[in-house]
Amino acid sequence: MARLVLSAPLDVRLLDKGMSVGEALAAFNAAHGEAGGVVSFLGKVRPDGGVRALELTFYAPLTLPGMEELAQTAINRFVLEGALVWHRVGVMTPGEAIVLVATAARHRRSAFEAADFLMDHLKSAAWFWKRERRDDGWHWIEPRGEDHADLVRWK
Amino acid sequence: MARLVLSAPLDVRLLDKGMSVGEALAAFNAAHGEAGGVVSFLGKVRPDGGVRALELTFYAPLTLPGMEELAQTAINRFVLEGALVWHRVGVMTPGEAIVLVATAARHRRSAFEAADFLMDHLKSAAWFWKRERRDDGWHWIEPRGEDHADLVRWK
Amino acid sequence: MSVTILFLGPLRDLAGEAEREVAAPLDWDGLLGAVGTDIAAQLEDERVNVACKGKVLADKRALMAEDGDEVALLPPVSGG
Amino acid sequence: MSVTILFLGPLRDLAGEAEREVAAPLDWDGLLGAVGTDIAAQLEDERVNVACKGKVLADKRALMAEDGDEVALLPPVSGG
Repeated sequence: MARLVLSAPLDVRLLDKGMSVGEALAAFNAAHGEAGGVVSFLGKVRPDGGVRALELTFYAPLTLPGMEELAQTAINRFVLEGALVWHRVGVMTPGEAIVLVATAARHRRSAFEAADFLMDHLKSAAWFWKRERRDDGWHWIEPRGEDHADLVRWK
Repeated sequence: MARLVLSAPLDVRLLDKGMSVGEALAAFNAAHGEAGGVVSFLGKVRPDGGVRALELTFYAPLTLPGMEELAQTAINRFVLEGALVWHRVGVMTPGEAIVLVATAARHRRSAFEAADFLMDHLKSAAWFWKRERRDDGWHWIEPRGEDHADLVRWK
Repeated sequence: MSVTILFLGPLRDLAGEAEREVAAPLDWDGLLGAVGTDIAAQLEDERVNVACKGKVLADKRALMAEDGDEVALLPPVSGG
Repeated sequence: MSVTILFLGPLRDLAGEAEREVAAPLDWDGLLGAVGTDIAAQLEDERVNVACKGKVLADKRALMAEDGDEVALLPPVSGG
């Protein structure tokens, strides 16, 4: 297996197929050997509500640049040593990874807050459109009120 | 490499040598395929302040049972699908892992809060005693006021 | 002498196609006229953004697309 | 007919040893007398706990250790 090389301090990717989460986190950890704390969040497609598949569409000129700007904001705001922000696009099935975020900081509180901040923004302020396939076909997903409430915490 | 098998929903360990973090997180992720969100925290020995090594001592009849009770409390309080709580003891050098926590939940907020809760309690309410070796010898570490303030958040 | 209009997310279903070529230049009134009444109604929603040449417009009503430009219609995002 | 006293963390340095055998039975006054004045002073600190047979005593002053028991002196923890 070729060794995964991450760019530092920021590694931001849009992926059109599955990710190897353990390998990514091992590489991130190795890239930030001097950080006191490393936090990760992995979001996966949940099998409930009769969801058979999920599709994420994006707009190339905005989506990746927006993620890069978000990650840079997190690095500055939380004084991170590094951040990884990977997001799937395309069609995924239950159990598959949608998003992987990792943050490395001197102290654990900064790493926790930065990962939380990144996820809140990816969930409701990043350029993705989501639809789910259930037994009766595809349904577009509206942003949840809860997600907007999460976002307001960081203003 | 033998495949790492975790006990579910709780996997709590005291380790007297290094841990393979990527492998542990891949196994945890695989064990909780239906969880919507998985959060991890990895704490490592920082090389600053002239620290050459760190030693953690424990008291067998209390330390592991206390960690198991803490993890069970987190599972109940945050409605987790699973938790992993691994802690090193013995002598560690800068860059080595001290603690690895992972939480799996239906929603990301629960997983984040549970990992944060576990770390705050491991840092200041678990049966470990820590000393650091600097150029002038070993020094016992007193709990930091900041750690106690972190703990009060959960009362 | 054309502008490409891109329909993102649920607007794609409403448009029945992913993109449409229209005559350049294209301003706000031209856009409303080019996309049909259903999508024009959506565009009046403040939560629907418009990008031109890959940049989100601060004031979408000031749209002024020229030959070769791509205009993207961006409904509210629904997250990852 | 003995009780084992265990010194944890920094108390180990203060005691100069990891454990000490003393005569059973052992109550609170007996413990204070057995450990020397430096450690006895530490034991008066409310943040220092005492465990007997692997259980932390809710009231350490009610200690009553019998033959074969292990008494552990637990200074404030300093975390992982």
